[in-house]
Amino acid sequence: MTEITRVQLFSEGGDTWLALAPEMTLLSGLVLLFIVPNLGDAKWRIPLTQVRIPVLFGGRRFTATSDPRLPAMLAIATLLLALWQALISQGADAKTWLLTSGSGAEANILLRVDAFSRIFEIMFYSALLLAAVASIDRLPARRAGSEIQQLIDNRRQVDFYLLLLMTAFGMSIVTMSMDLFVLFIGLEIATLSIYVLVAFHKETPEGAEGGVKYFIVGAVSSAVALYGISLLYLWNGNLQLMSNSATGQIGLVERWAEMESLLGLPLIAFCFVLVGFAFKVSAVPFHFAAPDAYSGASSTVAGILATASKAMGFIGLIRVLVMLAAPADGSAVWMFGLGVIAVVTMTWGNVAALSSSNPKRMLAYSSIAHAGYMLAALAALGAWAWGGESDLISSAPTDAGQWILTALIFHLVVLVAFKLGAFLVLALLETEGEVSDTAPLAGLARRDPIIAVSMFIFMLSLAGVPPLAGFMSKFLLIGGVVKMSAGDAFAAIAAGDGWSLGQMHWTFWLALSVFLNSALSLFYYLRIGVIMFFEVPIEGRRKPLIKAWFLRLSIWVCAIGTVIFGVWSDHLINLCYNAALAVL
Amino acid sequence: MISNAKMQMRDREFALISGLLAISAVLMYLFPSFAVENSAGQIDWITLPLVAFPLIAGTVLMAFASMQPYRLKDRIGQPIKLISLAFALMMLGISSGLLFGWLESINWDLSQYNRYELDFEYAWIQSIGVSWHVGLDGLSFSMVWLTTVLIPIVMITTWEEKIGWYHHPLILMMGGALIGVFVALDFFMFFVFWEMTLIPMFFLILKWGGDDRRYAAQKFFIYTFTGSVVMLLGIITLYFLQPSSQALVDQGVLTGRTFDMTQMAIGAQAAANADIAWLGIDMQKALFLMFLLGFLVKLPAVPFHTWLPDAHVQAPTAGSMLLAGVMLKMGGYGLFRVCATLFPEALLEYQWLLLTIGMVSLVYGSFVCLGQTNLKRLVAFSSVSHMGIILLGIATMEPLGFAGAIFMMFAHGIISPLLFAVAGAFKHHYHTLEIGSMRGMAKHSPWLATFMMFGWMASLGLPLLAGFVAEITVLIAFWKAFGWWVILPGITLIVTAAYYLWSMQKTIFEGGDDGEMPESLGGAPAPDISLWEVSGMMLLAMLTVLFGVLPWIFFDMMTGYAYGLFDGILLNVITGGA
Amino acid sequence: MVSAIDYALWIPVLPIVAFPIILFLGNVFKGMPAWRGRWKEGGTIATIVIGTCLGLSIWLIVGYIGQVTGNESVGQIGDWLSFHMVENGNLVSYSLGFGMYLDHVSVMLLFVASFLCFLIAIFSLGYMNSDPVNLDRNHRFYAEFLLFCAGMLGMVLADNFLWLFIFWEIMGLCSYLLIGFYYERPSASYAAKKAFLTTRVGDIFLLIGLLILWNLFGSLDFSVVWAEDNIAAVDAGTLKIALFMMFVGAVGKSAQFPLHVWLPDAMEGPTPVSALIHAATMVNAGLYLVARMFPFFASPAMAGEFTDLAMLIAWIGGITAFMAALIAFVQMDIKKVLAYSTMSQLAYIFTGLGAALWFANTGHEEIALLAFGASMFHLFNHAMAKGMLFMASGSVIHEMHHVHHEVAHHDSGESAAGNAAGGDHDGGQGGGDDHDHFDAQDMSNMGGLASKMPITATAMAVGSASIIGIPLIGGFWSKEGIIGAAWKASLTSGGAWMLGPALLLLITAGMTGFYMSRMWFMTFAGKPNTPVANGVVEQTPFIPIPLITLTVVTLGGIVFAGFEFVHWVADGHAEMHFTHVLSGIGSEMKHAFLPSGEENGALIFLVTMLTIVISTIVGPATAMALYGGRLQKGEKAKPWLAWLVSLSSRVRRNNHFDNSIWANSGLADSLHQRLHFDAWYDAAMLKIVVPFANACAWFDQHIIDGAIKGIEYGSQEGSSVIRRLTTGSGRDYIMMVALGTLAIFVLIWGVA
Amino acid sequence: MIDPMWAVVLGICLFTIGLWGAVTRKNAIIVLMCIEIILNAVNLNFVAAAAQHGDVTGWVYTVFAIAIAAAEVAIGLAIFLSFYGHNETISLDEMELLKH
Repeated sequence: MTEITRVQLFSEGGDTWLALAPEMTLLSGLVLLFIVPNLGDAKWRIPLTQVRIPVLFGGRRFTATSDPRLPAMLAIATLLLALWQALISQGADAKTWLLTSGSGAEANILLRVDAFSRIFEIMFYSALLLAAVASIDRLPARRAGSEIQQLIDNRRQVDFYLLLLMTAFGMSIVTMSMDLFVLFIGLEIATLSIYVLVAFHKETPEGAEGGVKYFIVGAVSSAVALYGISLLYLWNGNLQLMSNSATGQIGLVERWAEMESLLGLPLIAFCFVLVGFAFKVSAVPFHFAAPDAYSGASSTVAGILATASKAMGFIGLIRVLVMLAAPADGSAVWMFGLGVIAVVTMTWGNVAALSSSNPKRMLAYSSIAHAGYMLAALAALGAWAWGGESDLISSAPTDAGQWILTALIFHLVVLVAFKLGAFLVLALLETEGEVSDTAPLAGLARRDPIIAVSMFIFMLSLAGVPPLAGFMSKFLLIGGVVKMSAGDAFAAIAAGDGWSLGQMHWTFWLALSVFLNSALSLFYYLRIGVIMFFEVPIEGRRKPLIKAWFLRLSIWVCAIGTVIFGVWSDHLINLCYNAALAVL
Repeated sequence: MISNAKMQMRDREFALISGLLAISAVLMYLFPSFAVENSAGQIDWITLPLVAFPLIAGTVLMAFASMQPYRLKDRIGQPIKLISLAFALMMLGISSGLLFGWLESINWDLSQYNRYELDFEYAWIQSIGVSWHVGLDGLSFSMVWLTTVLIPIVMITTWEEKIGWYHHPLILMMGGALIGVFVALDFFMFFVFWEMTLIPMFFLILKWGGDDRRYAAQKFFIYTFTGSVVMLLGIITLYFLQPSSQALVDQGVLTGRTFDMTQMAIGAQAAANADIAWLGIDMQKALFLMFLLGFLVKLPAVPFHTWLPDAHVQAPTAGSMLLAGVMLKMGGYGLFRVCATLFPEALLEYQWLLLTIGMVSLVYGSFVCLGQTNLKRLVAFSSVSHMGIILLGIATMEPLGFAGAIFMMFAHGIISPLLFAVAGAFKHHYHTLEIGSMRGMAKHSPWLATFMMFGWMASLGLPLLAGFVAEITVLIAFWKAFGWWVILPGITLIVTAAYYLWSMQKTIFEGGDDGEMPESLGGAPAPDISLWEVSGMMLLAMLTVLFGVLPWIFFDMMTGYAYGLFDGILLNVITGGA
Repeated sequence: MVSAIDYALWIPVLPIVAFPIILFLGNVFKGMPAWRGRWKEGGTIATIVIGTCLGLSIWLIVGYIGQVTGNESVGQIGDWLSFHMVENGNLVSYSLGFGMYLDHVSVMLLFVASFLCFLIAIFSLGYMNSDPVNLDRNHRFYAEFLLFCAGMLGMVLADNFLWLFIFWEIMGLCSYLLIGFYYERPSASYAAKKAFLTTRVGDIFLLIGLLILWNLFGSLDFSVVWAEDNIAAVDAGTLKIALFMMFVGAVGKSAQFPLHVWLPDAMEGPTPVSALIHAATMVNAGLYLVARMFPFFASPAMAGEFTDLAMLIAWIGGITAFMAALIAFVQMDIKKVLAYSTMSQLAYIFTGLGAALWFANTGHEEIALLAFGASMFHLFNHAMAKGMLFMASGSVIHEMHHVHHEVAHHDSGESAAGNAAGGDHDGGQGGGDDHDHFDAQDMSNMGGLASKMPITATAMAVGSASIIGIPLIGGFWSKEGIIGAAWKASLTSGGAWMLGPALLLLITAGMTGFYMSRMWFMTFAGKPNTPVANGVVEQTPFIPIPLITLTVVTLGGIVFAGFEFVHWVADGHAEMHFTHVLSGIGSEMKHAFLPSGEENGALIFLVTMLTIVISTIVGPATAMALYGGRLQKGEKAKPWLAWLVSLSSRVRRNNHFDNSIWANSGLADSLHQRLHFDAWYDAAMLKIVVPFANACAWFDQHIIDGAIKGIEYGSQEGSSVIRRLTTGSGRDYIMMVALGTLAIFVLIWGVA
Repeated sequence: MIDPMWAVVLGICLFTIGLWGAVTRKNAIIVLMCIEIILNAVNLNFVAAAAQHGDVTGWVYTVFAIAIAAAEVAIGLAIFLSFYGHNETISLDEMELLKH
């Protein structure tokens, strides 16, 4: 276990800057994005004089700063830097910091920087970085045209990348937060930005409509969740997740564990909180707005929704479910409910995707199905200490829990590669016009074999065909579930006693349902492949695709990542495992 | 028109790539002479080129070809085919070298439980205990050799049938993936290759298949995938039922377990020696069933067989040949490699199940054959029927039955490609597969008729051809195990003869002096099959005769394998359990 | 010292190797003049190869009879398959080997097979290559012919039942290929299929029998399974079942009731094929198999266990003999008469073997050997005679055909079956399918050929005499023995049931006399019925060679009898009596005409005489009365035939009677329909098997695959239903969030 | 001093009203208002709980919650506006473009 350093936030001599380097980078980037495009020859005339002091802010913008491509470059540089910082902090001397609100007895633990938060930072930044790079082509900045046009373009660019960075920032906070309310604030920062991103294409009616639906449903569920949080506060007196030895505060986890019998208040509160996260991960029945939002938003944004935003929801769930509701003995109360929701979610998603002709909606449903898979793994986590009274069960639960978390994190990370990749391919197609059915995909292999092969790789990976990353992640997920449900079976076997399927925990069948569902999902994933490879391109989409090198670069990175993480996933698994250890 | 200079440049590029590939191939081939050997004095990594070369070469060729401008793609088709064939021949060279002792003198006939030749292990995904662990024994080596010999033959047979530049590379990749399945001793690796075989086949069907190819390709993919995910669940469960080992944890395996089949086999053997059911009989049965489902779908056995006729009817010749020739054998191979090796008690418990499914496949399959009018469907169902014999052979729980079943896999692996080559050529030249739509093929296409006759006869179990050896050995064991149930296979043999003879009567024979042409030909003359097709079929026919007359070349190795299996674990179980 | 045995393996191997070579060369050089001329489209190669085989065989046989090569098994050459079985908790090693086994029976059959094959090869050079129909596909004939010979030779030489079965099956394949030689005729392809399938039914029984046998003995080697100790160790009941199964196989191969239906149809093949299958090789295989069962019956350990099986064999023989003879009465096709005659004669041998086995099993060893020897001798005689008869009929047909072409100025060869529908398989064959077409095989188109084809007529006469059993000629010696054995058995205690076959055989002997004579007289006596028959001359080269050779052999039956062939072939230790031919003949004569010294001697004597009378006098006389006649004016048969012709005309003149009542009766009708067996079998196939198969196919497509399709369809439907729930209304979405909250409450609260 | 629990009870009422309104009303702005009502219930809870536990963080939370609510309203209204620009309605029931 690495040493934990307690640091008062922004205290002098503290490691705040070191611990929060990526976030600080993001903040600086945000500020720069505000300032730099606005640099101009504005002068401030000292009153009563004719002396004009150049303030450089406002006025006629400099040519260099009014370059419409500047915001993108800035955002990319920021994200790259942040990513780099997050990556290097993953080394052997990785530290764990607890950031507190003060030094004294009153101090709350606000943030915790550890392997868990780092891996998610990496994941978020990678996703957003890919999206940002892709958006250079997707949100083309025109250098030509009138000056005012340039200005407007520039503004739009700035808005978009600002929102992206803001999202990244909010998400970072979510990964680190050790206080439920801080977590919620991070969530809201990210979510509010994403609402705007979804509706960013306000010129199209779809964009606006998707935005409205996503916003209104999201707002309701986050309000409900916040209400739940307030009830928890009412119950416990603080929203700290961990108990704080320095202040003597009892955190939610410990308080929950202390409960003799289940109390109504925390349970109700807990349910309300779940609603908010369930919306984020688009679990059935909170998923309804998701397909609309995906198809209304531009594909890059939809890709973020399906990966980063979803991961954020899962971080919340992990925090709440694992830490808040981990039972000391027996199975968690939420296990059954979550299991049911998981099965319904994955089945709903897959079945709905079957006949979906809009590729974006199809991917949305597939993303719902994936949420179902992950929820199943989480549900198995609830089997935590099943049969805890038995002598047989010893070390397995923690092991298994770590394993499930490892798998979950791994899945969320590699999801960036193939889910976002798939959306990016659609984004590439969107450059030619709307993609609202499968026709634009027709004959893609003929127009652009590499893109088509990449897309097929993404599809197979989504379906979980080896040796791609999607297979690996599903493999690990199921591995976790099985390990959990097998408990200490191996010990019994090693002792010469047999074991039987009936002795497995019932969550074992969740594993089967995941597998059967992934077989079902092949229907629509393969269909995409078939359409790309063996249909004739439609009229108007015959010529080779536009060059769009940045977008292509992103797609290639995704494709390579999909293959690499399937074949050489060793290092990533270790990273995820460390992250899981940090949580459990 | 593209300029001459540019074309030359393409040629040069091409020569470069092919040169590089050829040089690496030669290097790889010459390497044994100065290669490092393992403790057993064997060049244990020799399986690596068998798996990796075709996969890499296929990918490189396809990537290279896909980057060429569209109009050039016709021109590069031929060299790509040649390079693919060269690789296939190289693979054949390696595997034959292993067989005849040019590369390694290995006595394949001697076999012990859980001991593999050319055993090679290298950590792959260390954190979860996955390693590149390969090895060969009598069972897998015969399958590997079968694959390597089929790949070039398939290429030759379909040399001219379909135009396209990634047909042959796909076949090459298919070969690599198939060999991967057969050499894998690690469950993860096994499963990865198991699924990887689907992708080239999917494309083969989809790209060059019949009218309904989309449906067939997807059905093929999804159906077999569904079967194998259940198997995957079994693999994972099996994995976590292993004891965690501190030694592995120290090596960096997070779970402290491995997917290594040999490790599991050690456990299974130890349990069997101690007269207890490994993992407990209930668990073993559950796992057995999970694996069995995956294998039965692949095999395929009734009632999980319906993907096969569709896939076969729609698949192009090469696809059908490989599908029937090797892919189906994966199911049988798995039954031996996993079910018989690791779950002997469950195998004994479910003897009745194997018997039932095998019998139903065999008998029912043959009757369904009799009710078919489509040549390829007929042959496809005959595969179902023949695969039933494999199950029967296993159900006998006799070394002879096992050896016979493996030989059935081998023999069917040679005969069924011939059948599908014939059916494919039929479709290719007559544009129809309806039996009876044309008569008197002996007149128009004497070569095709000859091979059809030969293949059909081989398939119905004519002595001195490979299929007979398998049938007689399985039946001998079957009588010993089940006695009068042999009537049912007996009836099947008659029905098999009936449908084959009937289909020949309606195609090769009859038709008067001039024969009858199918309407689909539209009055055009029907040419006989090309020299390529003749060569391919001739090779298959020669192999069929060779292994019919001299079966011991491979049968001894299978006997050895079965002996090792029984000696190592099954005998204990049979005598102890009963 | 160079021993024949060192080369014996080549006897079956040579033709097998030559088979693909000829096929390949033929496919490549097809149509070239040299190939057609000097190479006879492969015929030359075939003849050389089979001649070599004959040479090797004779070398082997001479050595064998002269005790050079040793008496019995040549032994194993090697393991073919080696494997393990679990026995009492141990793994026991077994193997199936291959090797050669020589004893009197196999030596005899080896000679028959190689000798006849060689003669037929020569015959084919004339018959096949001069018929334009066969042009450019004779290589197929020769190749398949060689394979067939290889099958027969291999089967005879095999030292175990497995290889016996293997070669047995190869013969099955070749008969299929050769019967279907004229592939363009629907009737030929139908007949080929029928032959293969029918024999296949028998083969499966044989296979199962072998499985049981293997299981009993752990081996299929003759030397192992015949060992007295081994037989004593096995369960008699199981062994009986095994033997019964093997016998069914023999029934199929030798075309006995009820698996006899394929044989008449098999006449679709070219005539040399008929000669090959129905005389020299394939049908003998079944007999050979039954003969190979003798040691089981003779084993003291099994005494009395298998009497019912032996009885069954005899009964099958008796029934078939009678039935076939009956059907032969009404056949107009010369080859079909011979086909039914074959069936009938084989049935004789079966009955003889049945009696032999019965005796052996009841402990009458001496008489068993006698009966066995007689049966084998009949096999020999019948093979020679029938081979000759078929070739002679082939000669007739060929010349008729030839002349017909010249008369009709018809050059395109025997044309296709044309409009003859696939369903009309009965009766018609060859050119007979086409009703406008001249049928060269129909005896009613012939007549008076005795003078035009003297060699053929002679051969035919001698062959018929041998089949009928005219005293002193070939078949007489053996037939007497068989009938006598059957009667003796019926008179022995416990053998009363044998009376049936014995009676049937006796009657059949007379019937044989009738139908064989009928065939001869219809063909050779009287006046030519058609202009074609009038113009026939013997002109094709090669054909007379085998005819003359075989005439000599058949007539020389008496010499073989004098060698005490019967004893020799039955008793593994006896030797041929080359030196005492005359005394041998004398004792055989005595045996044949004046059997005595045994119990019931008087009755046996009566039966013997009765046989001679009805087969030699009654049968032929009736035939003469109906079909005899003088030759055309100016024609003169050879002196050894002339008396026969004039005798027939005299008998006819004096005794002719009207048989139309019989000819038009229902019996004759059903005889024409071959007693309806074919119709029943066809019906069984079409009414039961095919509908069942179609039902299976339907079930597969609609139920099993239907379930899959149902899942597919169901998911698609479910998909649209589910997607319709996503109404697009934001209010509904919020509603679902509220409901979801409620659901979470219920789920979690419920558990808590 | 009033028992803070009464504030909580009021919060429950507000929450119920808010949720009910959000579910039943089809005008997006009214739904937004209902959400604000829920957030007010939250604020009440925080304030009351802070009083209950004597913990000032609850009041800090309240401030943040108000800020979040404000941001949400701002963004929400902006999105509604752009939707209105296309459809001339903000009825949640008349969103037909994206469905199934």
